[in-house]
Amino acid sequence: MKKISLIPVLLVGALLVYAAQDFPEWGSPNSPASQSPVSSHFIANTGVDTEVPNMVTAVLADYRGFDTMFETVVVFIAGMAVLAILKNSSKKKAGSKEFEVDVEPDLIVTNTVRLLIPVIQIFAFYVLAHGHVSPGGGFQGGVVMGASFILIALSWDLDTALARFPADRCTLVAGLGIVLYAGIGLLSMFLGGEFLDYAELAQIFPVSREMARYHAMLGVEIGVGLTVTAIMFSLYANLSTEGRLKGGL
Amino acid sequence: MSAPEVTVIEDIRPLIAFIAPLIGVIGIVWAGEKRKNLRETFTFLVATIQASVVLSMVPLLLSGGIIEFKIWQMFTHVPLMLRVDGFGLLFACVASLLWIATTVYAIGYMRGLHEHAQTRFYSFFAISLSATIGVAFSANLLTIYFFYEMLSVSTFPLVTHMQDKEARTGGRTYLGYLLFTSLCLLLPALSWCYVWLDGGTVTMDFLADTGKVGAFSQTTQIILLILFTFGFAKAGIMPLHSWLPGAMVAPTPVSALLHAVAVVKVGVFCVIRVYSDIFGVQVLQELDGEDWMIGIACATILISSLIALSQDNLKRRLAFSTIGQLGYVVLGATLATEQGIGGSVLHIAMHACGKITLFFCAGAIFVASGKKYVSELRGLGRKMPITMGAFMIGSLSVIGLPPLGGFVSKWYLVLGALDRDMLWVVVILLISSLLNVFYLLPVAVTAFFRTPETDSESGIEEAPWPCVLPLTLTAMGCFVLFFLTDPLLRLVGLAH
Amino acid sequence: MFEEGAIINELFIERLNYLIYVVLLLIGLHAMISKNNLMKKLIGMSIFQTAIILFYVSVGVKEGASIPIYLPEHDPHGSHVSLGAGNETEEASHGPVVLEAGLIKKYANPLPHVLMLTAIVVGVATLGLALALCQRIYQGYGTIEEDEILAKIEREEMRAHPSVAVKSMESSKTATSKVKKPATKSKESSTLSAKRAKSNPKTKAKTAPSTSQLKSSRSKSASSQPKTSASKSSSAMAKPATSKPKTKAKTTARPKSASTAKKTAPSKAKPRTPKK
Amino acid sequence: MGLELFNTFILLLLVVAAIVALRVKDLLTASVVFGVYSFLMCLLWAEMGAVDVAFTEATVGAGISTVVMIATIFNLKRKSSD
Amino acid sequence: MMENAIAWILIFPLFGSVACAILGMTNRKICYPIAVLSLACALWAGIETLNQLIASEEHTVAYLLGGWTLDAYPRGVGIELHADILGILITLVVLGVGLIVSVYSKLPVQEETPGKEPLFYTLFLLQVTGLAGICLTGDAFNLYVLIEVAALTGYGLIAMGSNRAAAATFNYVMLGTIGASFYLLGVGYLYIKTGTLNMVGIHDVIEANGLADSATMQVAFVLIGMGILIKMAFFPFHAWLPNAYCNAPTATSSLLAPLVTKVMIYVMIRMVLSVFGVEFSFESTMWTDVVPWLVVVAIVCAAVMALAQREIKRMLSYLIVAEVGYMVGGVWIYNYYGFIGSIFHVISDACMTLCLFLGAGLILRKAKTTHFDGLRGLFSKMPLTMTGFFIGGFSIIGLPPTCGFFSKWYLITGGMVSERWEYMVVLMFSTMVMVVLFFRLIERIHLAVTESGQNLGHGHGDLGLTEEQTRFDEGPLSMLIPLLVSASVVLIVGIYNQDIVSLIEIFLDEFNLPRGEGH
Repeated sequence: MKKISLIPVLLVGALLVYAAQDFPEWGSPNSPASQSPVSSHFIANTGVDTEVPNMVTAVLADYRGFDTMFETVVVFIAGMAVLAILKNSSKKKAGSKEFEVDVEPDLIVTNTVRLLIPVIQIFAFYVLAHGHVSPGGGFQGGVVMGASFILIALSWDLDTALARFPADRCTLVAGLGIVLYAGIGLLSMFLGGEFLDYAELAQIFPVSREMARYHAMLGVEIGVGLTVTAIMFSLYANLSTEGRLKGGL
Repeated sequence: MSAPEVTVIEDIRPLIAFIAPLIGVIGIVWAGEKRKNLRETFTFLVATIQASVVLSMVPLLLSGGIIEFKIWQMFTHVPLMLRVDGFGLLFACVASLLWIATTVYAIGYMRGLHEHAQTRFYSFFAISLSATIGVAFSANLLTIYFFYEMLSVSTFPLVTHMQDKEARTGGRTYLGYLLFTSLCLLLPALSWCYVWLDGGTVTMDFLADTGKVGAFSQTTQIILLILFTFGFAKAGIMPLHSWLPGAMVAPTPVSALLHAVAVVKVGVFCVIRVYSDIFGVQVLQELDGEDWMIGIACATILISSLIALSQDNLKRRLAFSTIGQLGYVVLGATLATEQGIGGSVLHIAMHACGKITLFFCAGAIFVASGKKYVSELRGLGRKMPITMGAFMIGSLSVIGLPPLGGFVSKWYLVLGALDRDMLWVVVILLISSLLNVFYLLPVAVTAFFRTPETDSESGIEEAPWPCVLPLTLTAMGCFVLFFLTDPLLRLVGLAH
Repeated sequence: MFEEGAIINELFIERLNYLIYVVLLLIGLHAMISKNNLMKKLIGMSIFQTAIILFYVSVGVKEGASIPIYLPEHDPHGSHVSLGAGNETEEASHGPVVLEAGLIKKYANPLPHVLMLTAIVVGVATLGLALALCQRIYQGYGTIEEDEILAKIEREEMRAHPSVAVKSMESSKTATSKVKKPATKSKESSTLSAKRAKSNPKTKAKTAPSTSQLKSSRSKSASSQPKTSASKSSSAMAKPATSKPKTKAKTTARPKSASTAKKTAPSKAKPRTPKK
Repeated sequence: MGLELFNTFILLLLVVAAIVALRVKDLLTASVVFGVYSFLMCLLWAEMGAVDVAFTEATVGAGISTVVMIATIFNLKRKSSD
Repeated sequence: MMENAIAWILIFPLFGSVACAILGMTNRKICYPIAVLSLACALWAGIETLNQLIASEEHTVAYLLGGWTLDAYPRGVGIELHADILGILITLVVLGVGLIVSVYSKLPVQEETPGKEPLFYTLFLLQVTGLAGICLTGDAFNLYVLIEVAALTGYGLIAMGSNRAAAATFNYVMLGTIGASFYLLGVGYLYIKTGTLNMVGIHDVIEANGLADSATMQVAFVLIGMGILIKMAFFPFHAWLPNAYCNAPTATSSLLAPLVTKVMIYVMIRMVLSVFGVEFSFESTMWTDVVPWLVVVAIVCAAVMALAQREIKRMLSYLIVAEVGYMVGGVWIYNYYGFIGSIFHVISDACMTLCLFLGAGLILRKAKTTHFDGLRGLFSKMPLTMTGFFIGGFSIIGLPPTCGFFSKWYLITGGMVSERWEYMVVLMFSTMVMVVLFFRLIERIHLAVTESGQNLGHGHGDLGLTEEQTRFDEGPLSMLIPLLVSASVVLIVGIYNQDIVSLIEIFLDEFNLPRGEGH
């Protein structure tokens, strides 16, 4: 089996290497990818179109906002699917693990984490909100936020974390995130533009069309953040307990 | 056969003739097993309606018109279209008239034997009849293919009516042969025509100028000829004939109508259609491959007759006789002369009338005495004179003695052979007629002139009247057709 | 050290990313195809995906370009003071301007980065889902080794549809629906034990502890003992019956195997049935 | 050249990490090594100027997926046949 | 509002799914109406779009999301929903199938996956969203994201079933990820050469810079092709499909089986025609000579394997693999009729596969098994179901007037035009195999023949069935009606094929495909 499987793998490899000869100059500014009107438009006009210094954020949330919406949907799907797969699938009671960890939450750990959590969460907000001018954005912020809850679960236990962020609320928040994202797009559609055409929001907010895009992006990123936070945590919560949401690591 | 300059009339009557049975099915199913009489009334009613509609078109055709009705634009360039020309109408008349007879007969037969699932039987019977009419009236190759397949599928439940092992085997062979040929031989031939005929502007219409195929290379033409001839396997040409004896497991009315009249005749009908309206007489005569076709037809005739000799089961014997007679029809078509084609067209009608009589008799005998084998029939003639008399007439007609219908068609076949000055064909025709005598007459003879060795079956008398009446009528039909020859020929458009 | 030899330079500096991404991709792909452990397959999958991401990012690299975030002098808001919206004076002083062609070279191409953000997300989503699948499979079959799972599935299959037995039953003329039931059971159990007999010893050794983990870990030893013995016995008895599957000759050997099956079936049905 | 050396170094480390992650028999180790792999990847991308991608990989690849993997392995067998 | 109809196609099910997820937590009953309603609205929007499309003179609707209009911005800056007739036709198929299945799914979901209705319908709607999006998007990378949306939902939906479903799904995840990643890689290769992701843009650049002979483009073509073939379960890569589909819950398999492979066929046609272009795909590569032979192998193997199956759903799964071979072949024999055949077969095959799987679901529900043993004499028990089922079967065989006949007709004609005899022969072969398959079923179901090929009855209506077996006992209406609707759709698509084909011809006329000397 191993030997046979090597053949197609090597074929693919040969194919790719063969193609690599034909690639443009490494990192040259004149490669088609770098020279294409699309990429140069992003670099040259992002500021004018959206007033967002971080091109990546602008392209992510505005130029290619449709991608990002479905990216969020993918995360949402992952959460839902994991629920669907694991929900009341295991009949056996908790605590039949190969290696059992039923130690009391350690004092030092818990206190450190107690100090750490607020910092992490504030940092998450910072990453989310500051994504316009610095690396980061909704997704990264969301993951950090989710990680903070996972940290709670790790240092105390899952029930403590779930007390702060119940499983149902995960689904709710995740859904709301998507609703927020798609809702902004829908709103701009009701205002006469295409779907996700944030500039139209300038009609109801006292800002220029560019700043409308700027702020709509923030809203969109918040939506992404909500979904990601919720799903990341519920992923952990379900996976660590085979969907029983009890016991766990 | 249908000359282009005739007057064409738009009329819905062909559609009615086609649709009527389908509507009848609803009534039949609705009546169901509970209201037997109502159900059979429906069947009879539909049959009569169909026949009357078909007959009502005869005068128009005799006055040299053609009826068209376009059902649906189904393909690019090729509509699903019905057209009534003389040839089709003749076939339609035969089928629909004999359906009435069969209905009456079936009532007697099915009730006499207390068959099961009679509702299913009558429904699919009606469907297959509507498909038959569809074939008779279809105006182009695709339409004909359409109804051809409809017939194949709708007769399957009739063949497997008994639902026992034998019936299943019969059904398997039946569908195996028919679907294989139609899907694997016919379809490519059709799509070939669809693509290449008329340089792509596809008119596979029968009315359009014939002989388009002449544009192809000889090999292509021969391939097409083979594909078409064997594609319509319902015609029972020799290598692909064995579905027919297999299908004899069906109840006798089915064998009678479908496998002596409708199905097999649909096969030869299609063959004649293709030969005369797609290939065209001239092309066919120039085609050197078609001598082989004539040979195959002759071989079919002789071999099947020989096999029929050896059969003791009456229905199987009749089945092989049918194959032989189909051979006549195909032979006439392959001869590709006016006379020959005329002869085969006539033979469809004549043989239908004669052969259905024989089948009716076989069924009647089975109903009355439960006998299936020729050797058992001794002295039956005294018990059921009418049946056996009708059997005698039918066999004489099939053999082809004047003043019976069978004679006329064979006569025209001989004329056609002489036009192509193929004496050997004539010889073969005569030999086969002789063989017919050998395998048909003994049946009646044993029935009448042999005394039963035991007097055990004293209780046997004539079958119930619904069985006897139709076969008497069809037997008379054999006489009538002999005198109707001229109008029939006029109908087909070969009057001289 | 790379001055001499343009080819070396070419291959090992400029193309190195492309080579390495191919290598990583192949490692991942090979793991996905050939690894037996599902978790290993998943790790391979992640490596596979990150390799592709590496490729995209390498495409986006531009010599001597900075990260795709405007430097303060090109920042639409100049300094970050006026995040509040359209203050005319601010805008007028240094409003956003379209970068001229020369400056475009100064920034890396943002598009691949954006695409890869999405790709990473898709990757983690797939990973999470697949992990859930692993757990589900483990619950069902007590193992995440592919070959063992397949063996167990085949066994289930034999339980579900002992069609071979039914066929041979009907072909024997004395077929009535009453006799059918024991016959099928015998067939299933015999094929079962045949499977066990055929399955290589390694698998058998593995499955015993792994299935036992489904139940509470205390009764592990207790449960694994009788099962193996039962299976051994049944396999021994069923050998003649299952020597030639799918042949009618077997019908003769039925009664014996049937009786044995009835005896062995209850004893080993309990520990064997997978947890739903 | 310095950057390129760094680049080369990390690339080679990546291959090593990948192979190790797939070779070790202990799944827990494997997933931890996979976290290392992700982090190297994140370094590499940061060096290539893809800061956002690097950030994401750091949070997701090195962070969440490792944690989730471990959480899963906690419910499965630790040993792997290959 | 109507100028945004094309966007509504995706928005309705998207919001519907989120609504299912959120509202379903409080009230489980509400998910079913939400799903049906949102899909109905989406279907209506789709029909509206089709009308706009036919009304417009160039027969395309380019919808620039985010307002990055073509006049003000270079193409490919924003993401574009690019609907031409092909796309919208397949979209309508997706939505229609989704609607029918959603109606059908009420009881199966309640019974097979109790307590998971909200999750099911969430994933269900997102699946439809993803598939419809695949048909509508005009952006190569967005296509990848949508493929993943469809794939992930598919994994979830399948794995909701039994443990075996989970095991099968894992296989599916592996192959699906490989396929999607190959596609992604191919798009990367396209991007490295063309610098854009917009399909039209890519095509323009290929045309302008004459990239046909560049190695990168060739490899990109191979990678994308390979990825798509894996996703569509083309023969050597079909391993994931049968297990996944016949272990999945009824409603899931009824949704996925008709759609997923067909949509990937659509992607292949889209790539070949719109992205790479006819010249690149067919003339500058040797694939035109190679692929038909692969197709021959694929169809033969799939048909033979289908013949070996003793279980309806599994048999149907292998039939799907064979049908995939049909469609791929229809594309790669490279002529006008072949393309008509493939595109029309995508539509008709979706209809008939739906019909068959709905029927199989009903059988499973009544007979408690889809194994051939359990089918004896089911006809007398559930005649309507069986009629619907066999209409689908006749369509697969290709008997007129079912839609299957017409698609097969065009495929055969295509093979005839480009004189691909091997393809025609193999079509005939698989046709006969399907005749065997379905009439074998008819014998079981109608003539009550047992596995060993004999029936215990003694003719004359005695089928050796117990009274309980022959009692008329149809499935629930909420499942029966969708089946009958789909069966009638099979017939209607067949009868009205002329209109659909003329639409397809409008689409194909802009590519100059060979039509054979006759034309």
